[in-house]
Amino acid sequence: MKSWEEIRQDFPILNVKINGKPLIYLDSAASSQKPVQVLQSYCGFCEQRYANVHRGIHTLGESATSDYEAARETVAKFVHAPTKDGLIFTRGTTESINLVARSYGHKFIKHGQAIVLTPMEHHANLIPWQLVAKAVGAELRFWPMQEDGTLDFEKGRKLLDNSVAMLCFTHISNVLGTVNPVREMIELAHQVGAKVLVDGAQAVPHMPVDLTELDADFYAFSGHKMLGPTGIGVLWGRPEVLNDMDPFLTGGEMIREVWLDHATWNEIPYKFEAGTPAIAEAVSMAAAARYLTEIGMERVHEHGRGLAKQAYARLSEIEDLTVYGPSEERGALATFNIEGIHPHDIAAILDGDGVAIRAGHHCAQPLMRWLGVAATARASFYIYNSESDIDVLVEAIRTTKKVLQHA
Amino acid sequence: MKSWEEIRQDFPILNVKINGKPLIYLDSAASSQKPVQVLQSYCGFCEQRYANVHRGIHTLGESATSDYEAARETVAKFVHAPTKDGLIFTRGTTESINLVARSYGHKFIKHGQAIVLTPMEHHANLIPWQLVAKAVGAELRFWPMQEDGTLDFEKGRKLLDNSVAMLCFTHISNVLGTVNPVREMIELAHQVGAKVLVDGAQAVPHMPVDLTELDADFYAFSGHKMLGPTGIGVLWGRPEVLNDMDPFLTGGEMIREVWLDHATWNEIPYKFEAGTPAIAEAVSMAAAARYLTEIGMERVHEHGRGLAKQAYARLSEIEDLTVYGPSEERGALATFNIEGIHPHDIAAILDGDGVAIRAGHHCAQPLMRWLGVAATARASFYIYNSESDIDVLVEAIRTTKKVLQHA
Amino acid sequence: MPELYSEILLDHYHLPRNKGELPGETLSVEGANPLCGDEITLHLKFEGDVLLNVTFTGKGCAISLASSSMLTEILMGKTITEIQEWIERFKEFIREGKAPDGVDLGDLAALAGIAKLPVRVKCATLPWSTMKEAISRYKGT
Amino acid sequence: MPELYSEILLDHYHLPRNKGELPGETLSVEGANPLCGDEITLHLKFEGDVLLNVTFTGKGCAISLASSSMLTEILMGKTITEIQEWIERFKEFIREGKAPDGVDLGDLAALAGIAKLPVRVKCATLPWSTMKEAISRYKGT
Ligand SMILES: Cc1ncc(COP(=O)(O)O)c(C=O)c1O
Ligand SMILES: Cc1ncc(COP(=O)(O)O)c(C=O)c1O
Repeated sequence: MKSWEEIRQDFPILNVKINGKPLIYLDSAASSQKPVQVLQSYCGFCEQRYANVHRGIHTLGESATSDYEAARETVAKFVHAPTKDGLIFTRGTTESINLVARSYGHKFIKHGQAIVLTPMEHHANLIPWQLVAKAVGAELRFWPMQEDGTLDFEKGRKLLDNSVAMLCFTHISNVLGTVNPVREMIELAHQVGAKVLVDGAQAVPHMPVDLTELDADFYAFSGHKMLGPTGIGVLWGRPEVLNDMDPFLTGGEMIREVWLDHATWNEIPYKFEAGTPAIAEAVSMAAAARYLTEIGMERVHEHGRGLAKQAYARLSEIEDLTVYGPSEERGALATFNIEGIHPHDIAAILDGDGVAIRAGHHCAQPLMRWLGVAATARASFYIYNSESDIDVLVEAIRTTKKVLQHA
Repeated sequence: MKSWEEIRQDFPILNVKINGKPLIYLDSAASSQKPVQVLQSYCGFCEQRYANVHRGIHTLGESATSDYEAARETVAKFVHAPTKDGLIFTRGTTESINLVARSYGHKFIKHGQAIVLTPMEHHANLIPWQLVAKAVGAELRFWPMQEDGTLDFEKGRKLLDNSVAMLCFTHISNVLGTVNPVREMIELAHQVGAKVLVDGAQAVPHMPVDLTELDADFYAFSGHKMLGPTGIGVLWGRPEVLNDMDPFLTGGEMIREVWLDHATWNEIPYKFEAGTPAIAEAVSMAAAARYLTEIGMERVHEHGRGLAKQAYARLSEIEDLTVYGPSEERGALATFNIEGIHPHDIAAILDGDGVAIRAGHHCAQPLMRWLGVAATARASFYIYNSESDIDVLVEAIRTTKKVLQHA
Repeated sequence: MPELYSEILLDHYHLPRNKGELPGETLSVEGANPLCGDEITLHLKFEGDVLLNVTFTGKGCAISLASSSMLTEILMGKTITEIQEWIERFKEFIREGKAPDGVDLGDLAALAGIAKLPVRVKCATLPWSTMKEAISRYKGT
Repeated sequence: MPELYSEILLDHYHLPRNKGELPGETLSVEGANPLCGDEITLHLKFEGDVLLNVTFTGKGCAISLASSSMLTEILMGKTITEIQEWIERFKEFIREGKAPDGVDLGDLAALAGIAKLPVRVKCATLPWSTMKEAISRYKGT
């Protein structure tokens, strides 16, 4: 079994010096770094097996096609998808959700129906639904939260009546770290006949996800947050539902027959993969899935949970510092503010010590308003982080306070 | 100045043996191979400067953002775009055209207006317009072709009346090799107040393209056909027009302010780049542009033209073989059929000799019908091909004929 | 020469068995593969449960034509149950790249390489899926 | 400590000049940077062409607050033409990362590092673009 120290050595970027200091990368919730195994998969594929997919009758066309389809299978297995036919490669979570909003939402959500969201959604799982609601005349409802940033089940349950067409929510909040009870929520939604989309961008990288058990109708995630490349992500959709949907982008590969004035569509998943896909990216996203599987997602989960718990505790001890979200059972991150200091200044001064955190609204402006702040600072963790990173973080925050807090 | 032989050595995949024979890759019109310089740019960026873009206040966030924005500038310069603000990174030509069809077409093309296309369009520049036409009640018109596969100007001119909202056509046909007179066509369209979209997927990799001079309103191309990575492409749009358009995908980065029930949009180009973009892909697409610039696009153009001309001549000499498209002034490819032999069999048997060509409808089924065939075989060339590749091709075709032609 | 284009395959391609119309046919069914442009029509003459005669017409690549030719040889004279068994056997064969245990595929064995060539699988399969369609139509009448 | 957080900058941050309301102001203009949550209001008192007094209120990061403080010191007592020159100078300075030839920027020079930090440029610029808006509103009245 690879030790955490050995795992760290797989990440070349950790050797980079920031302002003369070792890099402490605490921004994996925005995007993760990539191990050599993923980069080697990318280059190896391009150097030996590359061509366009699906139509090449030559050897490279066949090797590229079989690698691309094998990647689909690997990634489907990684999230225990009931079938790989429902696994569509997209650019990322954002495109995945937009696909559902357009191809399912515009077609099947009717005037007067409701779409239920939560106030902790990333903009990617909010704005597409605002536009669907506006276009079809549907209502947006928000499942209320409790003080600690978890969902209020009593109140939420009441929102779910027969007028609800769809429930869309994040598996793990990228700000609060809240882990939503996906299985229960899906069951409630299915009881009233609503379809469910889960934004898994922050979950798939950090915990075992079993789509067969969760029973979501749609599940979205990104490659770049799970050690994979940018430019690739996934929408998994229930095949029966995907079959009924209209295409999203149109062009090559998603067609069956084309005449000058009309066309017919290919079967799923190809119907939703118009044009040349992100071939090398899919192949190395699968390499990232294999890398994580080798470590073991249970172990990855344990590690992230441990760091998050410790960070929550250590940061909470600092005077004038508020940590947001639930104290127990949280995603691998800690979001906070320091009285009287703008988060941008925290991030900038921490950077002087080599510590990379994120500051801003984290693409969750409505949640910032709910928290009553303009912005927050967030430290997020992954497999290449260790407890000693939290030591450096805490020390650097103390320096920041000394420099910036008014006397 | 790098010799063609030195250039070949930049492409690791050319060392791969296919069925024991050296690879002769004649499928660059489907997708090009990638030089080490591009792969090194990809990995170097991921190993030293990677983070998510646009919001990071830490050093890596800043280096990634500045590399990504520098990539935008490099690619904009590569096609002499009047401004880089109009340069939107997409997944590829297909997404670029879909963006225009949805965000411009659905908003601005009105019932009773016409969209003019040509019969040589790739499905990517046909189906999106079929759907716009159907949705808004517009008419599709097709600019007729002459026998040799060039556009008939007399007839085309008559199609362009005041009811035309948009003219959409390919710069270079991926089947016929026809190079359309873009400048003249745009002028004609602008005279009747129509907007113009040019599909530059086959042009940008092979010839100097000057968007300032061409004066197109929209111009689309892909990274993977110009030595760059998959998962990245470009839509250039005239800023005034882009400003008036609705967003395409929605989510992070493309917003300005977000409330629970509505949102406002960021400025261009960000308004059209929702979610985490294909960051590393943009950076190495720029590396591909730099690589091509170093060789010199005039020289690249000359080389491709020379090979296409020679291929046309040599293939035409073969009995029972028909080459399609104009004999002069053609893109770097030759599409053909052999009497009585299915193109799939040609491709499969050529592969036995290490020669990779494409066979099928090339995502241009209506054009296949116009040619009166179900499919064609296509040899396409790029900077790593040489005249001796044509020798091998011709020889392999002779073998194919011997094996498959009926006595 | 790629392995796939074996002597047996080329023999069926150059000298197709049972090619042509079938006067007095019970029914004919067209199968098409629009992505390749292959179009194969099977002509069938049944007597009760037995396929007395089968021929094919159409155009396509060497793989689909040879596969059609082989199909006619194998299925000629078979009962519907036997034909259905053969269709399943063929599917498994194409998926696995080797004959199901204990089955002698005869000339069909020449198509073994197809399993590695996903793009060509549909060419080999075309006459067989057309046959499946034909059986269900015949049984429906 | 990052270079940007120089002593001069921190001095303006901790002891902002001209911070507070301005009784008898001619006009006040709010500038906001929604991505950061910075909100700065400039309060201005003009007499004809001359900016007699300027103060600021609001919240923001150290960069936007220090930049606001510096702005008030520099522009206090200047004519509209001079102010417009300073706005242009500031823009060039931020873009190039160094003072325009022959110009002494005083404390503003402490912001030179911003040019390398695209994400923070808007923080430094906020009070200056608010000033530009203020001038055009004042001239419009
Ligand atoms: C002329 C033309 N247009 C559009 C496309 C589609 O490009 P992509 O698949 O990269 O989206 C292609 C390439 O297949 C093409 O040749
Ligand atoms: C919860 C959540 N949803 C969606 C996204 C959007 O993902 P992407 O930018 O990869 O499309 C993110 C990441 O920023 C996220 O954290």
